[in-house]
Amino acid sequence: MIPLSWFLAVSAILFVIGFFGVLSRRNAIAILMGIELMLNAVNINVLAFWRYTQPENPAGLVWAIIVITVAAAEAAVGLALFIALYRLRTTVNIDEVDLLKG
Amino acid sequence: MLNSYAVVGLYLLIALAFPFVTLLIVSLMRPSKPNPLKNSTYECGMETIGDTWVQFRAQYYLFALVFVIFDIEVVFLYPWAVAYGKLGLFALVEMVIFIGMLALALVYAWRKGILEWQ
Amino acid sequence: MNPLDPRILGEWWNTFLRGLGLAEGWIVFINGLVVTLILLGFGLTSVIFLIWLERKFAGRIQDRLGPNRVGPYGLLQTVADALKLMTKEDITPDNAERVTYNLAPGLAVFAVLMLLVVIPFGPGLIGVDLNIGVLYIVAMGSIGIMAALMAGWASNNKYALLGGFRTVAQLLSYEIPMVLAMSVPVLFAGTMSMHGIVEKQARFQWFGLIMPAAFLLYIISALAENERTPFDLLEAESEIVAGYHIEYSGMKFAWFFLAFFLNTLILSAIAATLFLGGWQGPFVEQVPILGVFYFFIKTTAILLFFMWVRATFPRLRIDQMMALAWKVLVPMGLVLVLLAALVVKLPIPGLLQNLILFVTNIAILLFVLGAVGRHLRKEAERYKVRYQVSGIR
Amino acid sequence: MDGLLFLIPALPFLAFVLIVLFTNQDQKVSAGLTIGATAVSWLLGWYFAFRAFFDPHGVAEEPIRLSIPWFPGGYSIFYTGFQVDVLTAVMLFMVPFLCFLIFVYSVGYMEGDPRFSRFFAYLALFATGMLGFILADNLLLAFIFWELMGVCSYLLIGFWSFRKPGETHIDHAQVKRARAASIKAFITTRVGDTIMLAGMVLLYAMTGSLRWSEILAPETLEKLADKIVSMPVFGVAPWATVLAILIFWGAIGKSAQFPLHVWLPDAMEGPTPVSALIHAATMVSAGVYLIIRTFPLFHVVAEGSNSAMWFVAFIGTFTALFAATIGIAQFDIKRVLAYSTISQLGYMFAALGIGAYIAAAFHLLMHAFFKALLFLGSGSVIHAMHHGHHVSHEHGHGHEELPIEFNPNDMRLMGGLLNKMPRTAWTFIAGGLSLSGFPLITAGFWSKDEILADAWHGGHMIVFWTLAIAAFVTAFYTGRQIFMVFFGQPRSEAAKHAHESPNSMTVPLVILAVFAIAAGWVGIPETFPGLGAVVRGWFQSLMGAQLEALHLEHETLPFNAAPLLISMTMAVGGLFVAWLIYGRKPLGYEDPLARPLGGLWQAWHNKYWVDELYQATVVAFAKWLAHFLYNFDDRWVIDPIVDGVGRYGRRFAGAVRRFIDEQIIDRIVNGTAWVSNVLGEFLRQIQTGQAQNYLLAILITVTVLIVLGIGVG
Amino acid sequence: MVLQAIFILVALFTIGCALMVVLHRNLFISALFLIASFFGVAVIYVLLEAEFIAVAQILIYIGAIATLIVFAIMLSRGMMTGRTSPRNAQALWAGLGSVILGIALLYVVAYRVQWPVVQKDVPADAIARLGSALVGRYVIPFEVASVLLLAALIGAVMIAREKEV
Repeated sequence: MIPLSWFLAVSAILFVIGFFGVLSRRNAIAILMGIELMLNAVNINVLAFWRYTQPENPAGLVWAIIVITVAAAEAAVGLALFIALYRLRTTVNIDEVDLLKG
Repeated sequence: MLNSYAVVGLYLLIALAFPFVTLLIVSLMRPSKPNPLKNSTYECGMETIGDTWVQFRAQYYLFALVFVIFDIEVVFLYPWAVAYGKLGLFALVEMVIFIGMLALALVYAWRKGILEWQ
Repeated sequence: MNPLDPRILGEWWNTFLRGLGLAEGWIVFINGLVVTLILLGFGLTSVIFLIWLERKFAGRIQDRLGPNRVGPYGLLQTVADALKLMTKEDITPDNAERVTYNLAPGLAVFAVLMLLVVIPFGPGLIGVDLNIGVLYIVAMGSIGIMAALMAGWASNNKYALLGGFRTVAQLLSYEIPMVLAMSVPVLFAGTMSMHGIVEKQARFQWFGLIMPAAFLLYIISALAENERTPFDLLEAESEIVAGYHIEYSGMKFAWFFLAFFLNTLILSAIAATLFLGGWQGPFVEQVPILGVFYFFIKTTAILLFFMWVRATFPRLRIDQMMALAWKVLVPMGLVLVLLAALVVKLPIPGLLQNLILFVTNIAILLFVLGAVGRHLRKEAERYKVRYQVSGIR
Repeated sequence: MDGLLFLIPALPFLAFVLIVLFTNQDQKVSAGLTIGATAVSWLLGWYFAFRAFFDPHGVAEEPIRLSIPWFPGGYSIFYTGFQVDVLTAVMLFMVPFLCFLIFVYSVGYMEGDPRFSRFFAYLALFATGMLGFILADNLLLAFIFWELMGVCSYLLIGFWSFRKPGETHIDHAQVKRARAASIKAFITTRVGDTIMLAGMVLLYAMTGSLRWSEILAPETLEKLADKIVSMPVFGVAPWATVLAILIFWGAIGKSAQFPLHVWLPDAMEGPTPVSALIHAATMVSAGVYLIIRTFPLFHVVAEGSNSAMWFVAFIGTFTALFAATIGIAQFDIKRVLAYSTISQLGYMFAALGIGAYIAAAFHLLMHAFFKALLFLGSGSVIHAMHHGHHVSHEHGHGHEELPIEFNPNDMRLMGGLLNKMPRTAWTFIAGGLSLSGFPLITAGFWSKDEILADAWHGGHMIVFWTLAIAAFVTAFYTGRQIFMVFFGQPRSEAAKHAHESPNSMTVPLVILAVFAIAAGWVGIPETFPGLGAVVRGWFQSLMGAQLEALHLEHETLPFNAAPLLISMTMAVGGLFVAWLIYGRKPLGYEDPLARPLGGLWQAWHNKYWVDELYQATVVAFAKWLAHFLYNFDDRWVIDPIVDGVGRYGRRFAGAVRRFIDEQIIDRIVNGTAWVSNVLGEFLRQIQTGQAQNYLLAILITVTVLIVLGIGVG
Repeated sequence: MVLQAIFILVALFTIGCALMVVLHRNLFISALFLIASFFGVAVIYVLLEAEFIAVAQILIYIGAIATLIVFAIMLSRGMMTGRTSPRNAQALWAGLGSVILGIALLYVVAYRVQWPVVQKDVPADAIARLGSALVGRYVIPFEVASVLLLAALIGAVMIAREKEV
């Protein structure tokens, strides 16, 4: 049987990679990809705990589905935003979008 | 349960490898004499006009968007369908509400003219 | 232990392997290999035969002979084409994305091949009976969409890109009705595994008969999913440019072509399984081997229907196609699912339920056809008026 | 029913408030309000009075009481309230009744006065004061109502300090005199009151309470009598005597006895009903009532030179004779009556001084009736004279020359009014006879005779003979007054044209006349031959019960013919002599006695120059002191100090501003502003607008936290 | 043992793809690697015997979200060439921080915490159980999900729609 900590390790690594992606990429859509990665990491974590603690309880699965749904909705709206942004500012570089500068 | 997926996994690997291996094998057999004319993009024989990536209309994105919403609806629909036999009437009512909500989404998209393909 | 039962073959094989004293893991591995080989073999050979059948059948309908030069009745024609494509030079357009360009055809074929695993050819004859069979089919279908998109984008060709987007749009739009249609049998069978669904359709309780509207819905969306005749605007013969696989030639084009036909075969097989009771038929319990025979009859019947549609129906415009998908099929799908759920719950005996379902489906079909008809007639009027006004005949 | 007790003073007060706040525009309503309130108080008063009369011993022992906790006084809560015992009952019988009659009378008298409702408001307030005073069950509440009466007397005396009714032009002399009189009345009574207050405070200090029942209890009195106090000027005396004398000074001030009597004659400037009510019946008698109430305090130290009784007797008898003599030489009809009041009050104090408790109370009661009658009668005469004066002007008699300036009060311009004003005349004559003590029929005779009998029986011969002479002089000036006013020929046009006053004024006169005559019979002593058996000394037994409650012994006097005969002769003799001088010959404008008596008469006429004496001594000293203090304050000491402080203060503030303000504080304030500015500038960089920078910050903090968590965990 | 080997392979594949997503210069290629990593994650779900989620993952992530991302990339096509360096100024710090965070998390996972592991296998009718749970105990999230989808659609449409041309 695959020990639980392996799954947690993989999800941790994936999360960190996603986070790095979000922080370091210039392009907005790349950031969105980073976010999707992070969400997947979370899902792995949830299901790992579901599988190794209460497999008979469907709560884990429900949570996973909800996370997927939210991720999809978030991606949809996020990309719509970036498209609108592109139409307005002809750029999708997050660097250039800093109107809220102090 | 896992060994059934083992078979699927194995099949997956082979099914994935098969086309690419064949391509490799075939690429050895066929002649390869590239020349600029031949390699230019085919545009009914005429010179390519304008940039390759034509301006992309939001239309395609919106269709994909509506698809995403209904795709997720399906994901919710199937477990309900599977478990429907054992559940009572309330399951039906709840699903009616769920589908009603998304029908609302469809009506909204319809009214907003997104479903038309200019 | 009926000798004609294919399952005996399976058990005999397993006992034989255990006899060899192999570790459990290895047995699974060997079984896997055997299954893959069988399926791949069947898949490829059937495609070649299918292409030939298609061209023959189309010819017959158009009152002409199909391919008959190569081999008896032209049977080897497809093999000749395949050999030709293999040896033709493969041109890669300059500054195309090399990786994606090469990946696309392989992915297309892979997606379709993956579907073979779950199709129950006979009572015991199924690659793997996954208990999420139906969804697995839908999922693999969506990978096919990815392949089309990658091809369209990577070939650095304006028309390829446009074609790619339009194909993807069409595939996406028609995946929803297809999935909704497939959820009806799942609802009735109470399970997603293909084997389970087929078992549920014993004694002529085929879901296609109970819910003809759902069956028709599935057939229409399968046609669109497969980009066949009424919806094959993108790379139809009459068009100048052949959709997203313009820049492909040689073996890569062959793969796209193979994927196209294999998809047709598998979709019809699935249709047969879900709606026509797969290998169900008279005396199948007594003589299980009959199941395989029944399965092939039903699949070929649907195939012929597809070919017949391809040969006869005119082509739909892209906006009409989209409108049909979203404004007609999706709502119909939703209604059917709810209808099925409602009726199943009614406290009346099964047969009566089936009857009610049948009648209501017919009613829905008539209503939908009427509505679409009226809409088209109104459109025609407006169309005539506009031109009347502008004086153009 | 006891709850209604508090209504008696409360109703007039309510009338006062209503008039002042609401109804002062409508004269008829305000008059009605006051009279109505007094009528109810009168009825309630009589209810309680008769309840006491029917059961003297019960009420004396256990007075009807209504008390509420008022304020925490040192060791215990100070209870105050009202009580009715026999003495109060007697007063309750007399006071509200008289107030009611006088108020009805003053409706007619004050007709047409622009400030009519204000007058009735003051009357209502005065009634509240008087009723509250007699009902009060402790000295403090009594003192408050005592002061209220003082205020009312000031207001009423000075009532015409604005304009005479009817005349458009302001009679400046009259206004000035009225103002001076009211202030004089107020200040002289205030002198007496402050001394009394001192006595009250000391009493409270010594006994810890001011309630009658507690301070007049035998054991507290014993305690006071034993304690000795040595005073710098007056030497050693027991506390009881000292307190008694101090309280007696309050009575001297209020009842206008010898040293502080000067204000009463001048108080005649007020309207006649005021004089009748305040300066005859009620207020002045309040002083006597107070001393009767605190009689046990005086009586505790009975003999010896250091007894308070001796002092009271002396003041009483001296004032009686002193005031009576002045009365002879006065021409103003109301001033004669004023001095007669002072002398009669002197009689009462003399009676108290010699221990004649019952006689003093009886005389107080009787005097109130006939003196009110006399004042109202004089009021009606003045009213008629005034009216006559106007009529004579209209009939064009022109301005007749008179040796003296016309004054409606002056008796020399009157005469022969008997047949012009028969009802007023006859009631006035009845009052006069009662005042002079005409034997057997008038009330005045019985009450004065009682006092003389007591003096004779007690062996105080000096007191007896001075009072007898005073009686003779009283009879003389009363007769003089009657003959000058009503008999002979009218000596002025106004007198010729005078005619009877309206009914509202004469009806009270008739009622009072009846009381002036009949009331006396109540007090006929048992031992009196003949009549004694009829009444069996009802009043004596009544007051006797009161004395027993106060644990003082009293015995009914044996009948003794000597004092009776002397008093009869004095009364009749006085009247006969008056008839001899004033009755027979028609009088001129000059007083027949003036020349024969010469200097003595002048002394009497100028009131022994007492006013001038005060003016020279007390008032002058006060003025000097005020002037000295003013200088002390303004020119020499305080102003310079204050101005100096002001100037140096400004210079010092300037220095502070220049040095501290500019250098230190401004610098600090600006400094903080500069620091925050710099800090702000630095912190601004953090907000780059890049979402990712913020995320990086999150990443770093999360990492640090986890590392810490690991480190700690 | 075989299972663990498979797991390691799949894990490495997924992490590799994830890294390529983050590091690759060309946006479209990183999108493809994203799809590959989604597929890897799906396989991990299969290893966890959560097959329904695996299929849902493939169906939604690859089928829908990846398509959306590619469409978005097409729409803002200026970025296709990847001329400029994909990484912004703070990449270095971000990398450092991430690495440290990663190490910390791994340490926590590996040593610090004892996970309450229990040897139970997943019930056969997991999907039916899920269906009844979705409609029974977790009906609120179920309905809220539909509302969420509606809201997302309306929002995205409002934002992305071209002005009435």
